[in-house]
Amino acid sequence: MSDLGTALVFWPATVIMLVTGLYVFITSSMARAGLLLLAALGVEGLIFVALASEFLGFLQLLMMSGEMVIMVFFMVMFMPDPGGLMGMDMTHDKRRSAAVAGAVAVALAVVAVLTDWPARAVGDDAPDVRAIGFEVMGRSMITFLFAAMTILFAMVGGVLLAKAGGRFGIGAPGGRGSRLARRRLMVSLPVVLAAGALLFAIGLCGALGQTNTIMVIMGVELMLGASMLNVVGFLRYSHPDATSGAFFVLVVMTLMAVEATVGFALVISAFRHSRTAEVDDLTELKG
Amino acid sequence: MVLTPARSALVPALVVPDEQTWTVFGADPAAFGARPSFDPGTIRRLLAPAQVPAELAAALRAYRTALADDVPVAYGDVAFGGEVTLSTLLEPSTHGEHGHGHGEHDHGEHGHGGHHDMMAIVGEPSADGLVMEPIHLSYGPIGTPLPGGLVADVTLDGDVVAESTVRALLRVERPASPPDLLSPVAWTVAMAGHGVAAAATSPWLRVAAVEIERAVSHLAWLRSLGRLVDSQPLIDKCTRMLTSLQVSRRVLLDDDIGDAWLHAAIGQADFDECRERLDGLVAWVRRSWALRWRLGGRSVVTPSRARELALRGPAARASGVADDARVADPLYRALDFNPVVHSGGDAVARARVRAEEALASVGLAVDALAMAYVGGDARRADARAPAVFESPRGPITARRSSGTWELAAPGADATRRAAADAMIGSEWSAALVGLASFDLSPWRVGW
Amino acid sequence: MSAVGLLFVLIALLLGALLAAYALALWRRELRVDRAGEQPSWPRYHVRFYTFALLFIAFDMEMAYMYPWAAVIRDLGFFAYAEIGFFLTVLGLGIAYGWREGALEWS
Amino acid sequence: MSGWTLVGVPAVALVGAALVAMLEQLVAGFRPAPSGLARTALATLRQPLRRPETYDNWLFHIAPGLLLTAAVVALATVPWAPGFRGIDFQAGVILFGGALAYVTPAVFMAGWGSGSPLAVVGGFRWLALMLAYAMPVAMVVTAVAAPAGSLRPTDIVEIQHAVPMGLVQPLALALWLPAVVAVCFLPPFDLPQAPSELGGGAFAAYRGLDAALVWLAQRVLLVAVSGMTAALFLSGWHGPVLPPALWMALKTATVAVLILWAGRRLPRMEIDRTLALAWKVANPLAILAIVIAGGLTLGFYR
Repeated sequence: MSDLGTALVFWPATVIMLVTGLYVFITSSMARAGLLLLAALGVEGLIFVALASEFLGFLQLLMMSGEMVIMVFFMVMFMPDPGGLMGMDMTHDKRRSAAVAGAVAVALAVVAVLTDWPARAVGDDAPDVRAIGFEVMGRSMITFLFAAMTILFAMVGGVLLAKAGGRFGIGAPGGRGSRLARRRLMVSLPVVLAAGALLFAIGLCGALGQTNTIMVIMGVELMLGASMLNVVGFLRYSHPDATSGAFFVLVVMTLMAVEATVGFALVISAFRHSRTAEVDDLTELKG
Repeated sequence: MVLTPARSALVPALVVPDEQTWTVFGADPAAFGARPSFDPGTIRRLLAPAQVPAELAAALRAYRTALADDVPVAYGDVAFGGEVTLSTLLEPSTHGEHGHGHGEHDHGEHGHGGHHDMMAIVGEPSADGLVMEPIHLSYGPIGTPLPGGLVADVTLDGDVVAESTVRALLRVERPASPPDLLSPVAWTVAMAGHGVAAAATSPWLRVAAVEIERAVSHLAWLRSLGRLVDSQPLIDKCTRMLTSLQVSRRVLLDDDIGDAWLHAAIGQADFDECRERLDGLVAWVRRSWALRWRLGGRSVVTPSRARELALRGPAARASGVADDARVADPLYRALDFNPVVHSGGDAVARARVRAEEALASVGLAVDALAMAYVGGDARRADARAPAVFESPRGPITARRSSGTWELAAPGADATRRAAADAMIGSEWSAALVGLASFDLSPWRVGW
Repeated sequence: MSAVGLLFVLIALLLGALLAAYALALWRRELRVDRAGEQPSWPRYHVRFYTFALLFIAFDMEMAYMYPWAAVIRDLGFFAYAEIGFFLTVLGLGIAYGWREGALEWS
Repeated sequence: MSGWTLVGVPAVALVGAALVAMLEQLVAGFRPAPSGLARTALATLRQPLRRPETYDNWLFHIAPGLLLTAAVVALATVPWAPGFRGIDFQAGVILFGGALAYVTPAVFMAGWGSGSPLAVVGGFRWLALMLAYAMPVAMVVTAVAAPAGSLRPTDIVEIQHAVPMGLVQPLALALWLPAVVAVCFLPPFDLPQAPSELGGGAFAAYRGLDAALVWLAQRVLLVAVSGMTAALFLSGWHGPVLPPALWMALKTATVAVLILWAGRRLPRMEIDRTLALAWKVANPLAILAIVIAGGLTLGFYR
């Protein structure tokens, strides 16, 4: 795709992605929150396409729809007042989480400014689906087979937890930021990384500041989405032949799915046990 | 949804109170160019009797607001014991109307607001240990494939029925008229057969009339079941059968033809032809794997449970209980009558019992007409005893003492309870199939 | 080229801003509706098929690997076939486990 | 993607939807009436833009647009003829699946947004149906793509120049057809509306232009899935004598008629049994179909 085409899609899409990602944690309606998260991650798929990673983009569109729609109904199940009619405050530690997210955003910006990113590699588009296929079936075979096992464990664990009882655990990987682009409106690596950093900060703020477990999971999904966006940016602008990077995106998607499966199963299990899905209430239960 | 033009098609209509009542009463909505539709967005016509039963007035007024403004109204030349005329009913009311368009009549007080505390969890404990909030809704009283006037107040836990109450709204105000408009002939005959005003017509003709009504009723029910599960072949087959049965049936109901033998001669040939075609329909119902898949194993009532509930009529016969008032009737004994019994106890069994009974009924009618023709004699033994008749929905009794009628449909309440009971724990589609499979009558009896 | 590009981007952003403004206007106006005392039916819905959903999220991810596989099996031959055989066996085990544990039943 | 796409795809969508509407009448046993259809279309357009107030207007009024967008994008990935193929990406079949995946949130938004009990039930029931059809659709696509060694729809059509894939992989076709009917929420899978059970369900509250959009989207979806079925299984535009585009149109129409006819014959499915059937039968069979496809690829397509 031409630079112009990329810019045409990238700018509006990024704005929509960030706005919808932010609104996930602002709206009081759980159905809206879930669907906004789908919008954010689906639009991210469009950005992937604009950044020449067609396969990853379409896959993102496909996977996120299924996953986020399920997210919606788990939210409707486990959130009090899923319609948002009462306008309840669903946050805790508001200041601290905003501060942490702000600090992360600033830190990433500093890193971005100080880092000297590699110049754009000569070459064309990001790896196509066949290149990824060779990577998956060849060099990264072991990882691929582990991914299979991970999915199996997620299925088994999900069924097991949803039927019996369990506890909690949340992890979050990192993202990257950057400095200003030379040509303002043309998309470049720093711009993509900046968008990723913002998305990451939004996700972090949500994960830290929300009271309900499922909202926390949504925050984590956004952070994982940000990491994927960064990788796709690198694929487009600095390492077009890095099929292992594309493969990494697949692994992150798997991670998102696995995290969602196990997370939801934990929520079901905890809810059955204590009739709440609020993080604070569940923490009290531990002691 | 919007663009459904069809020059020769039947117009989708809101049929008040319902298609089955119209058909059993002798006027099939198809003859008025209408077929019932249950999605307010698709309805292009309103087919209603000249007089609307008062109990339906509010529901009809509410439903009217969900329809497009320009839906024309067609009046049928029948009256179902109502007192509200349609024209006054449909005039725009000034109070208490909300112009939103959802199809069912969920009443505001059922919403989940009001009693909603921050972390309060309202609802019944569920089998899987997850306690959620229920949805309350009312299915009916009009605009559903069930008989109009029937309301199922349901509490849904997710899409599974947690609680259900089945109510009948309708009543016929004048005790002289048949108290159940879903089997008017049976009630009339039951009242006449008590001997107070013994009709001049031959008892064989009355048997034929009741049997044809049974066939029409069962087929109309089968068609409404077809509407519920959206089985077009079943709807089409039943409609074709009903059209020809209705034409033949006129002969029996027509008062102008006084001579029994003339009735018999005209009717017999027609019904004989109907029987042959009905044979094909019954074979189809037996054969259809799609119908078996949809109805099989739904709302099972075991024989012991049927006895415990004191079920009567076709619902009992589908559970292996050979309960049929006709067995004791000398007229039917003369016709070598054997009740149709199935042991499955599920919705399939109930559908089969009714389909096969419809076939048997047409056969009985043909035989009864033959008896009338040769003048076979049969007289009721004791005119004092309450006349027990097997109506299409089970036994009915009529006794006149000191100027007032004592009318009853033993087993009607048991069927209603069984139907409500059968819905519990089923997914919504399955619950509705279960509810429909009992063929409840919304016309209240016994005053 | 850059002038035209700039124009396009500006138009796109303008349209995006308009759309966002429209959406936000709808949003603010319609968020909490309380018409004549009626309430929407938005309970904590008891979804009966959540075990299917859990299996689905995990199982769905398989597609991320199946698509690239489909594109290269002609070139990689039996090796890729064996790999996917292992992969599908593992996933089949997942379904079989769910089946055995009664996750494939409407609760 | 080109200017041709921007004009051609909407044209195919509109003409296809009109044809589907007439096929519907034909299947229902009535004489198709194009003039009546045109009259009703005009009447709908002339209707005032009546937007009924619902509880979540935002979700409620975005849903028809999202539905139509998903349908049109899915349609754009269908290869119609060598020179006319909408969007021809190397991962086109994934875009097809990805576009169809957005039918799911759209229908749910309609049901949740209107907020009446039966509409909400319809929305959730639809999510359950998605869990049933999504895996067979996605897996069967790989089974068809493997012999072609490509996810580009045109490549998959080209590989069928000798034998249609439907003959080579009948199992895949048998799994695919009911799944795509479910995607279009057409009978016997019209579970989110289910007029007789939910009184119109998720779409009961739509009127005027919104309702027309939903109607149009559902027909465009049918055209898209029929076209993709023709392309993936019935060798697309390949065929003797007639021009390629005509072959494709004929095959698409045949599939559409088959779907409409089956929908008229079969009673509506129940969601609990459909879901169990999908996971206990369809998904294991889809795995089997992929294994078979791999074997066929190694044996005959290298």
